Amino acid sequence: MFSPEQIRKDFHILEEELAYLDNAATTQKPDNVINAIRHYYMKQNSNVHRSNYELAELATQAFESSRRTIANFIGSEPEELIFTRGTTESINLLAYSFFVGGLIEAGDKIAVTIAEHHSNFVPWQQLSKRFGTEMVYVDTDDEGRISLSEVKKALDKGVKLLAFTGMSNSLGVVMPYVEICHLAKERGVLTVLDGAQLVPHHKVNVKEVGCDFMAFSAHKMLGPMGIGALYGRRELLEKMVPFLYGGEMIDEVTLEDTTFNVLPYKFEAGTPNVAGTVGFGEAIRYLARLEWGKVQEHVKKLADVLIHELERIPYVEVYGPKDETQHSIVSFNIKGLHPHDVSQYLNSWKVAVRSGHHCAQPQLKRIGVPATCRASVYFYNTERDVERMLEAIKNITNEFPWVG
Amino acid sequence: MFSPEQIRKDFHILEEELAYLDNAATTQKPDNVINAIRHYYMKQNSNVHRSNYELAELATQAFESSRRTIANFIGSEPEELIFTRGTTESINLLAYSFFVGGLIEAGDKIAVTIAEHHSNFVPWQQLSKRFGTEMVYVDTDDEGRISLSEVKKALDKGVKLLAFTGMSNSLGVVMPYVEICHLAKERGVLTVLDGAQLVPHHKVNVKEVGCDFMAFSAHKMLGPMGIGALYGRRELLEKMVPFLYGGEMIDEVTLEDTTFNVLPYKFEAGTPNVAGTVGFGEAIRYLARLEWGKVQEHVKKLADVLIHELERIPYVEVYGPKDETQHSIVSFNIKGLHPHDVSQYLNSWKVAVRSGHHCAQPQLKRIGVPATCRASVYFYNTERDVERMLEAIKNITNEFPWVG
Amino acid sequence: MDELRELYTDTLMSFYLAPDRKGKIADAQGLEGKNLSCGDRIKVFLQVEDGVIKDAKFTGYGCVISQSSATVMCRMLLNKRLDEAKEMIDRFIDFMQGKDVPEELLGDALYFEGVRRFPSRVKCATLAWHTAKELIQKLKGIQSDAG
Amino acid sequence: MDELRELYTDTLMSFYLAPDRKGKIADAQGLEGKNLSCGDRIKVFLQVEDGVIKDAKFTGYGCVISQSSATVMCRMLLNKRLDEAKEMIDRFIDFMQGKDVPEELLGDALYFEGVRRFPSRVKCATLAWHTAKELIQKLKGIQSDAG
Ligand SMILES: Cc1ncc(COP(=O)(O)O)c(C=O)c1O
Ligand SMILES: Cc1ncc(COP(=O)(O)O)c(C=O)c1O
Repeated sequence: MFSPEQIRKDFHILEEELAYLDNAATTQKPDNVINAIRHYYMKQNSNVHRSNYELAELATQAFESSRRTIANFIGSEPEELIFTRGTTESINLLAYSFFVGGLIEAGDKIAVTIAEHHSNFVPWQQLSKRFGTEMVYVDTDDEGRISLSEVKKALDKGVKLLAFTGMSNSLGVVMPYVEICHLAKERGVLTVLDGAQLVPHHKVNVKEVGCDFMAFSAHKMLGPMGIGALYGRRELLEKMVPFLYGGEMIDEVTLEDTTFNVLPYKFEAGTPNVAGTVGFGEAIRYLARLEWGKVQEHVKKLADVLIHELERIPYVEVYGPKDETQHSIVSFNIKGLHPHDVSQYLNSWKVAVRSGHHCAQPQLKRIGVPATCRASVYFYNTERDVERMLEAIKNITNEFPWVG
Repeated sequence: MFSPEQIRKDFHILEEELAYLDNAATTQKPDNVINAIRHYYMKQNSNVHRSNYELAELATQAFESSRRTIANFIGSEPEELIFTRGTTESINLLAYSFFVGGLIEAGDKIAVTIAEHHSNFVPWQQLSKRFGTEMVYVDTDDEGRISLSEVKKALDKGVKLLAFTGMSNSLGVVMPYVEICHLAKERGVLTVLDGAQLVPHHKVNVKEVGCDFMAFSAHKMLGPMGIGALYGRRELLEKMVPFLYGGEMIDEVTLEDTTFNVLPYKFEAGTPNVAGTVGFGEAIRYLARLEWGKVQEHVKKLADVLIHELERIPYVEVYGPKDETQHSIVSFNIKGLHPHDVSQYLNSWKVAVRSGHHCAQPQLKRIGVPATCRASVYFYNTERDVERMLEAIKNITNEFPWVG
Repeated sequence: MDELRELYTDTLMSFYLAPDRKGKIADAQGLEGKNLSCGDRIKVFLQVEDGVIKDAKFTGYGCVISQSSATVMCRMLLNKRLDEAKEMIDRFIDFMQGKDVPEELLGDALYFEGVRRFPSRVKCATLAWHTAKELIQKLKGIQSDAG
Repeated sequence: MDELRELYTDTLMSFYLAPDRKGKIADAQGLEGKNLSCGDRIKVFLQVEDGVIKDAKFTGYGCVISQSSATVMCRMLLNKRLDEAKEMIDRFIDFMQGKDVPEELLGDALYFEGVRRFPSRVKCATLAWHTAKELIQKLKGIQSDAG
């Protein structure tokens, strides 16, 4: 049985009745994840792969077992799962490898949507400027949704690659990612799926979705900071040049040239963050034990309550869709008050939300606001969290009487 | 008073009388570091900078306070200290920024020494191939030492940049890094100092050394995995283009272009590894409390005992210098036995050493061996660790009677 | 709640609600400043005659702290010589960064004392001041070029 | 020490010390394999006539495990048909990776059972076998091209 109250006990940071509603920025970590990291450093810490003493064997096993767990969770082969520092590095890895390796050349076109997080926008834009490729932007509607016809329009301009988010972090829109991948595949367009927000909330099987690449971060799904992953289809990864160069990813180095290791190591230069992968693996094990249907229903319900109750308050404006394309993230403003003041006020109620542009300036510009407050729900949130926030918002005129 | 026996109590993983002598690969972590990471996740975990609720304030303070601690430790300004995943990423950051941003252009020359770890060798070599620059190699002598005259010879070929290690990880040679930086500066050559092995063992003040950049990794100096730093001189960092593109490092994003944040954030794209920086800061605090003179003396003495006792065993060959240019790392082979078998054998004595090419193939090729065993000492090692290893080596003929 | 009151004092609120220094000054030099952590922008205008600030205004969008602080600053800059103005600004920035500054030198800026306990908001309070400082530097350059 | 004996059995040691299959075969196809985790290389040579391995040898530098395993493999490959050889190799690799394989099918390869407990050394034991498998694949290609 899925019980948020029960689950909450695994998250000690939430003990003091904190309504933590900034989960889209980073989630809290359950005890098993924190303990796994500690256990690793107390009992298994060593460098991996290259040594054969006992600690090194333990560390290597822990490292590779995490890889298998995570690969299995998203339906990929372990060799197709590259450990990175997080979504941002995963996407930069792709962009640099494509541009520097010549898989994308001057004159090519790259499409991204205006709903992207800066991490899936700026690498393409800036390297395009440097390497002479052209950006094609897929527009959203006023709620931040992407229509398949807009995608088709962009793809039919002859783009080589489409980078898009499965779920937008500013407005919580769940994109039709399966259909988008399908359209791209029909046209031979490479797809980079930004899974940073999607994977924490939806069971994604990369083979079923049919994306070529998917990036995601551990810290947004119960795992530690500083670790994430890139999934890539094997044939493509094999064709790509490495991104970072250094130890572990080398076959042989001579003064003349260097040959590289097999997948996934070819893309994993330097001493890996073994403790990070151990925590990531534990996080995935925690998630894999949950009843996902129930979890999604619970999160959706809490976000829906927030949206609909906020909408009834005359001085609140809620952005983004209010239907089934919306999940977990609620962006809003209070008329006459800057979002920074609103989040500060909510803090005094022990409600944690974020205010700002959420690293999604093109999307906010599109909907015509410079900044919003963003409440984002995860499965350990309860009705009490949502009620606390709503009560706070209803009382905001006590502090800021001019509001409304 | 510096007492290794006392210090050892801070490292629980060493409790079971493990002679951990693979410190050049990664060091063990004291309790304060492990606890700081745990405490961070239990009490302060949140994303940094962009939010104003209480957890975010705590996390931001912890993050920036670690930066100040580490900057202070190496004598830099906090804005000149960029958090990266480790030495490998730090060096790749430089290489990509130089090449992609045009600070290094086709036809330019780049010098590296053949004593480099692959991380400070392959990025320059591979990007040189791609961008049409030329590599100049500085040779070592038969012991792995670099002479100032060899450096001068290379610099006088008109190189733009010299990348070199302060201490070699294969043979433990401490390079004359101050003098090398001086020679380079006289000639207007940029210097990249690989501090991965140096900084854990020597108090480096970047302003006194006069290097332009220095890269190092937390995990090789008591800190967690997955975090490291790049020091860069402010004027140079300001001229450079960013490396990774994403959140946090942005000033403003429009469809047309992007402007970037100030230092150090310009180079820190994506959600930072806050827990990692917290652990890194704690590690530095631990190190800063030690009496460095005593620590260095202790490490040097243990390594010297190893070298001299091993040399007396007829079937052992010790590589590298045996004088004051040598620190902490002892590379050797047993005649008639592969290093892999030696490290496996030592494991049965609870002695952990590494065997292989230590990601330094050009150096090993230069001294004419494909692989070695490497014992590397840190300050928590004791005479007992060294004696255990020596006793094991003396008894190796019991297991492998043909040796010698 | 009490904590919140320390930040949002009645005085600050009243400055926020009556931004009597808000607006452009035609023909005066202006400079825009940005707060990267929230995306806020403020533009400061200074009308200088013979090295003395004759008029000071600002435009822009921001939170209670940044807007009220801009109002207070513009009021305080009026009729100050450029070097006096710069000194006053440095004092305020020091004060907000937690340094010891004699209270009697702060004037109305003392109203922002409560903000010092909220590190993430210090940037809001100093945005206008940093911008004005840069503008003054520019104006001084122009002056000395002319002189 | 006992643990070590499980790995370095007397039989393995004797294979290592008497590498009777070491050397090149002039005119035979050879292929080099590398173990990235330690830098070892082995080159396997197979002399095939009418689809049957008439001679098998290896050269290269490596540890006790990889060298003794190469010796055992070369001995076992003698007089095998290419498809039999491939099957035998697959069986050994499966066995080393911890899968269940009937012991009676393993022959002398069973001597490497102890290595299975040392994950980092499994690669040493299978290096020659992986290399031979690739070489057989190539030789089969040539055969069918010719046929
Ligand atoms: C001299 C030297 N440089 C660079 C590195 C790479 O450091 P990291 O693997 O932490 O990126 C190492 C260690 O692996 C090293 O010893
Ligand atoms: C949709 C989306 N993409 C990318 C990112 C970047 O992830 P990270 O900061 O973990 O690299 C985020 C979150 O910050 C995000 O929400």
